[in-house]
Amino acid sequence: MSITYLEAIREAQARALREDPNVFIYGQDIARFGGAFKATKNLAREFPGRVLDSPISEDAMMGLAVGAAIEGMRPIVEMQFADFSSIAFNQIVNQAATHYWRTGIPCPLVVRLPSGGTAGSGPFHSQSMESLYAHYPGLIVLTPATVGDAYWMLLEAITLNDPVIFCEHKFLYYHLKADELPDERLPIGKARIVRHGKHASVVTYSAMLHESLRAADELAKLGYEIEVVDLRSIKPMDTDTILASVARTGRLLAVGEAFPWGGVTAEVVSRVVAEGFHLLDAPPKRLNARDTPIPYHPNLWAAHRPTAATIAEALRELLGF
Amino acid sequence: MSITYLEAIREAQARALREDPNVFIYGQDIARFGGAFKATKNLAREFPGRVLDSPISEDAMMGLAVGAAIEGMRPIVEMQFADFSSIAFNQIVNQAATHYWRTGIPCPLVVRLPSGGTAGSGPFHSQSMESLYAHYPGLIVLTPATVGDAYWMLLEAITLNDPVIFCEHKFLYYHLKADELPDERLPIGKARIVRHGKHASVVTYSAMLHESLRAADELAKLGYEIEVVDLRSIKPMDTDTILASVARTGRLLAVGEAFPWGGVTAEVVSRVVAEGFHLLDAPPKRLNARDTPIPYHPNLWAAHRPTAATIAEALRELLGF
Amino acid sequence: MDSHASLFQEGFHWMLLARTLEEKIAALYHAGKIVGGVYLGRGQEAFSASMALCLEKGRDIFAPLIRDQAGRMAFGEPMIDTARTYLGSALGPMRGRDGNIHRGRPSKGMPAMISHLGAMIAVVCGMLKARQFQGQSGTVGATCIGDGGTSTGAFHEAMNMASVERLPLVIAVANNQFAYSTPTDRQYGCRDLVDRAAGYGVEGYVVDGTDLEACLEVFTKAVSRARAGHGPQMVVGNLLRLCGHGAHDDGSYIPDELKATDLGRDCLKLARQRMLNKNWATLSELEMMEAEASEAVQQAVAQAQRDPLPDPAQESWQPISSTWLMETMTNSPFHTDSKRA
Amino acid sequence: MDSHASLFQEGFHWMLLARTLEEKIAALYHAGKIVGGVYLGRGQEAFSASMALCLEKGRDIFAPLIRDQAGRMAFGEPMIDTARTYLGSALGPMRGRDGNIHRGRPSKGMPAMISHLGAMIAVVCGMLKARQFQGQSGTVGATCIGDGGTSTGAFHEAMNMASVERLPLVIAVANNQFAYSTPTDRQYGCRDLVDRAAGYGVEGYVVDGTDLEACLEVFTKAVSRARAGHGPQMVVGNLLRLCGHGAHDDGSYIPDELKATDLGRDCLKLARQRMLNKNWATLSELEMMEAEASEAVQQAVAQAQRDPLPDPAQESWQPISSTWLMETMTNSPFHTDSKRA
Ligand SMILES: Cc1ncc(C[n+]2csc(CCOP(=O)(O)OP(=O)(O)O)c2C)c(N)n1
Ligand SMILES: Cc1ncc(C[n+]2csc(CCOP(=O)(O)OP(=O)(O)O)c2C)c(N)n1
Ligand SMILES: [Mg+2]
Ligand SMILES: [Mg+2]
Repeated sequence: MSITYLEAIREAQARALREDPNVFIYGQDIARFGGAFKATKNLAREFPGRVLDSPISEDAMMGLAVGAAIEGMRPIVEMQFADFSSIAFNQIVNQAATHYWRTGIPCPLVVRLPSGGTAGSGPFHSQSMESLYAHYPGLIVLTPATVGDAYWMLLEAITLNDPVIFCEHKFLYYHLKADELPDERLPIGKARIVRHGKHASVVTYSAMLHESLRAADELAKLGYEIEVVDLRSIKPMDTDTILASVARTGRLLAVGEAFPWGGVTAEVVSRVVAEGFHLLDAPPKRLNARDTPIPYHPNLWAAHRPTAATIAEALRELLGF
Repeated sequence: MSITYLEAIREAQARALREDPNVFIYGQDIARFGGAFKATKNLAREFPGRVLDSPISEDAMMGLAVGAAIEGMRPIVEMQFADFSSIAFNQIVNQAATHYWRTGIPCPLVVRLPSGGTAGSGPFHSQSMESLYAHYPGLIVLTPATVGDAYWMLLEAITLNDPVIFCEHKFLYYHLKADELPDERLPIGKARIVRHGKHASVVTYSAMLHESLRAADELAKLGYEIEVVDLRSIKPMDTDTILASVARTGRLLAVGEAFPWGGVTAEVVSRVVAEGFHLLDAPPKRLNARDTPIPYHPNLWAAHRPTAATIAEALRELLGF
Repeated sequence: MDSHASLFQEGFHWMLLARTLEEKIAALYHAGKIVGGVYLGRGQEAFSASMALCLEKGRDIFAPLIRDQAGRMAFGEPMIDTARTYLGSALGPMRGRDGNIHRGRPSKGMPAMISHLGAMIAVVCGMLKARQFQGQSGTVGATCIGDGGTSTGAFHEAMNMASVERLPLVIAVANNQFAYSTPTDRQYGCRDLVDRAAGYGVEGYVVDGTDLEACLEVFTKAVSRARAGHGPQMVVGNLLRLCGHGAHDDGSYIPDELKATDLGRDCLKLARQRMLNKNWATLSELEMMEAEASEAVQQAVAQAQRDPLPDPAQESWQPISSTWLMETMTNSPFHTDSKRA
Repeated sequence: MDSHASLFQEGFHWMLLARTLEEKIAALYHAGKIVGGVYLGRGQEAFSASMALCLEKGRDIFAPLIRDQAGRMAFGEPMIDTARTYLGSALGPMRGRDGNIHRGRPSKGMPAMISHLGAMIAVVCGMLKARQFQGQSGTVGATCIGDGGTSTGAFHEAMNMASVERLPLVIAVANNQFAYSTPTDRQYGCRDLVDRAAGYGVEGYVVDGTDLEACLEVFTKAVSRARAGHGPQMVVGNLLRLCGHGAHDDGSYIPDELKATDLGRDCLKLARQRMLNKNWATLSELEMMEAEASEAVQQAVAQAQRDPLPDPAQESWQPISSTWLMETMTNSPFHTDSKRA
């Protein structure tokens, strides 16, 4: 009885719908059809009237969610692809994100963003937009990398009294399976040491966690023990856990799938050098996707984002090869 | 015969309109009215039919500019405030920014963003959005801090065959004056050492340049010589000039007016530590605005963004007080 | 006196108060006592007050825009909220964090507008949707937009969504002939903005926005049809902005010929005359009302001016309500890297 | 044979070619030879081809959307462009950087769509505006949108802008009754999408999108009126998507009753029958055309399959055209911090 990352997201929504009458889901093709990725499969039938197909109007979808949230509901908005949240950008960063601070009234909602690259998806169905949303004040930005986190973090996100950007990774939807849902849950805001090591720390999140773990396997063959930290939540960011890891290893590689300018990896590096400069035995490094749109063809795509191979290469460099 | 930062922007546009028949300007209230800030004052009269009032449709304004650009025109789009470019976000990052890479056809346009805070402008008329645009591949992002740069960089931006996000600072519009337009011009992509020093480098841009210079004056009273680097262009970013400065001073403070998570200052710090780790005598620091929406009341606003006083305080810390 | 007359009188009352208050706000601005923008509803009071008067306070939703001082007051916003927000008082609804027309009390059914035009319509849709979920289906939600604001994608998406969801939304389109300086021929190409109603499948009305009686009539109808389940309603009011875009703008681009048309009539003067003609008030009663309005405005402003201003040292600088997550939210308090809470 | 007949025949020709090509593309997809999405225009060929046929190649602009294989071909896009883009060939117009329907040749008047629905309409407006500036006022720009795409703010802003600027824009609204799985009653609340035309002040037409003859007629009219300076034109075609949203989708949510209505007729079959009935072709001539179409498709696909694939090592990874700025653009080539060009 195994469960995929995608099923975990569905199950978390089912449970939230079951346990809290204020939860509803709004998005394109999510009702009878169950969503482009089937993340809401059967939910419309199980919870009639609470899983609604929206018009192709991302701006209004978000606006509606904000209005419902400030009236006591707990909306979940599914964007068909993260990339289309560019249309909802204004309502997210200027309406949802500012509401509590401006008025004192919380705005509890979750925007689910099917994020990240998969082969053949091209420039407009592959984006990782977490850094944009994290830049703006007022949003919590989550990036689950495991089946358990997909489930527990989504459940917790729905109970938070703040707007949450929930970045699901499309590549993990089907590729990531667990034997069962783990009972273990770490609260939002805590990073997880996924693999212990002593020669270098890789700080990463989402699909890049798995590439990084494979890179660590590679390095293990060369006798290096790489510590791998899963950020889980990029805002808030658990600086203490990152620093503790760097304190153990003295070396930092921050890895992300998003575009290279600014963003998560720059924030990680900047926090580490500000507070843990003396802990570092080598210059901290970043590895991101390339600075072009995300290519369609699998050949190009594989060379555009970091992979186990390029992460391993960056680690070898970091370790002084 | 002095000239303000705002007049320099107007003059650059006038010259571009004069010299290149393909230049036109599109934006709200920019024709007869001359724009909310008067950056296009009299241009509609001087260049009939080439300075056009648009409907309140930022998305379509940008779409129109892209279409005109790929047909050989050189549109300048004025957003009434940078903050409203959130509505044009999709057309900017997904249409304009990807066009050359996808099709091989350049997309030469300039989006003028009246950016940054002024007292009493509040959460939606004060934003600094440069980091968002710099995160996406395909855009050039300029942040002039001087009257000369406002003029020469805008002129050069209009001739570039790529989409340029031109972040003008509203506070500088009227507050910044030069006796005349300097002949000296540095090309886009180069940072400028505005003040030479040897104890610490402040790397900054736009309005924060002037706060930083005042902070450097403060520190000078204490006997410290602070070097101040004006990035001018945040993408591309002139890493070499930054590194050369840090090599001289051994200390880095990156200062920006935007929100603190990610963004320009994180990018500066990450570049410096990656390539100039050994140059640093102290942990590099960042100083940004606070992580809330930008407050309306001048009391709060002054405490939200960095000022000469807080920059000086950060410098004293950096210098080991 | 019949209910028709009393509604008119109430409308006049709020129009007068709004005009008086806004004149004071403008004076404060010109005296340098207000920082930032000042946006007045001069000429739009009848249209704005009518919409709000037709709503049920405590039950319905009203999302005002930049020229709805009269509607705000008619819906129950106390004058002191206006004064405090303009003056940046720490005691106002926005606590100095936001200013001028960017204010509201969502818990009283009045959301606080963001600047981006069109963005509030979908928020009202969501509030109405919430009421539906919560079984309070009789609630009506009203909001406003200008001629310029109808050009936004946000307007379109929200109108269409309201129609698909059959929400009891009433949208008041105040066509005041200008968006800032831009005349309507650079804003839209249709014959009349009401022609958009059919494109959304909503019921549309046109009204002379300078005529309080006509406005009350049309909004009474629109609100009751919305409440009765006939879906969204769009009311287009034709009028003229009798001032600049903001207090900083003299509006000199508004042609005199346009001012001389019926659009340019002052709704407050018209309503005052009607009060006299109908014998709903004597001249001295009107003068009394005017004096009372001035007095009330003076008091509110004086009170707001005595208020404490926001103190950055007291500010929590907390953008989210989940306090326990703040620790790791940013690495400040002093917004530099090195000092963490 | 009159021009009417020859236009019909030409339309049929492109419809047949498009259908044949797309069937091959779908087969390649199901055989695992195409990565990513495959979107077919099955059932929309008459509507799409008609619009493009009424344009002047080399002069006009045509911005196709996801179901415009027929229109693309009628406008002059060679079959090999389709095959190469789907197969990711390095020689195709998108060089493997973008795929499937995200292709175009802007220099031939055919922009390359981005995915975000509605976003291309304003781009066409801009292209037309450029032609106006350049003194080529006779150019017409045509583009398409689906029933779902009309709900986007981008659609609204661009339509309104086109009207304000009085641009010679022709927009074809293919109402195929579904947006992915979403039926029209969850998409819009108006009686008919053509009711939106008046709201923009543009001329509107409704046509049976399964009827090639009717489509040719309405687009002939719309294009000539646009060219003659009557401003934007909106043509709503009613039809049914005769396939899933993409090749991955079986479209099982489309009710059989709907398929049985006139909307569900196959425009290609109807046109073929008309060819026979009108004696514009004999059965054996039609079979010959069909065989030729298959042959042409086989050749294009075979050629594209022999093409080189994009090679990451040969890629410039250059997002801007200003090469001299690349050096400091990002700190890569290997997209890590430490190695710079
Ligand atoms: C999306 C967006 N773009 C631009 C602005 C700047 N702006 C504020 S008010 C205004 C004019 C509004 O005109 P209209 O909608 O007719 O309302 P009116 O001021 O006439 O009441 C503009 C352009 C804005 N607030 N939002
Ligand atoms: C702004 C935006 N949101 C969502 C999508 C995802 N999407 C792609 S096609 C589609 C359905 C489009 O329906 P319609 O416009 O009716 O065109 P059709 O597929 O029926 O031809 C959706 C939702 C998108 N491309 N753009
Ligand atoms: Mg107006
Ligand atoms: Mg459709």
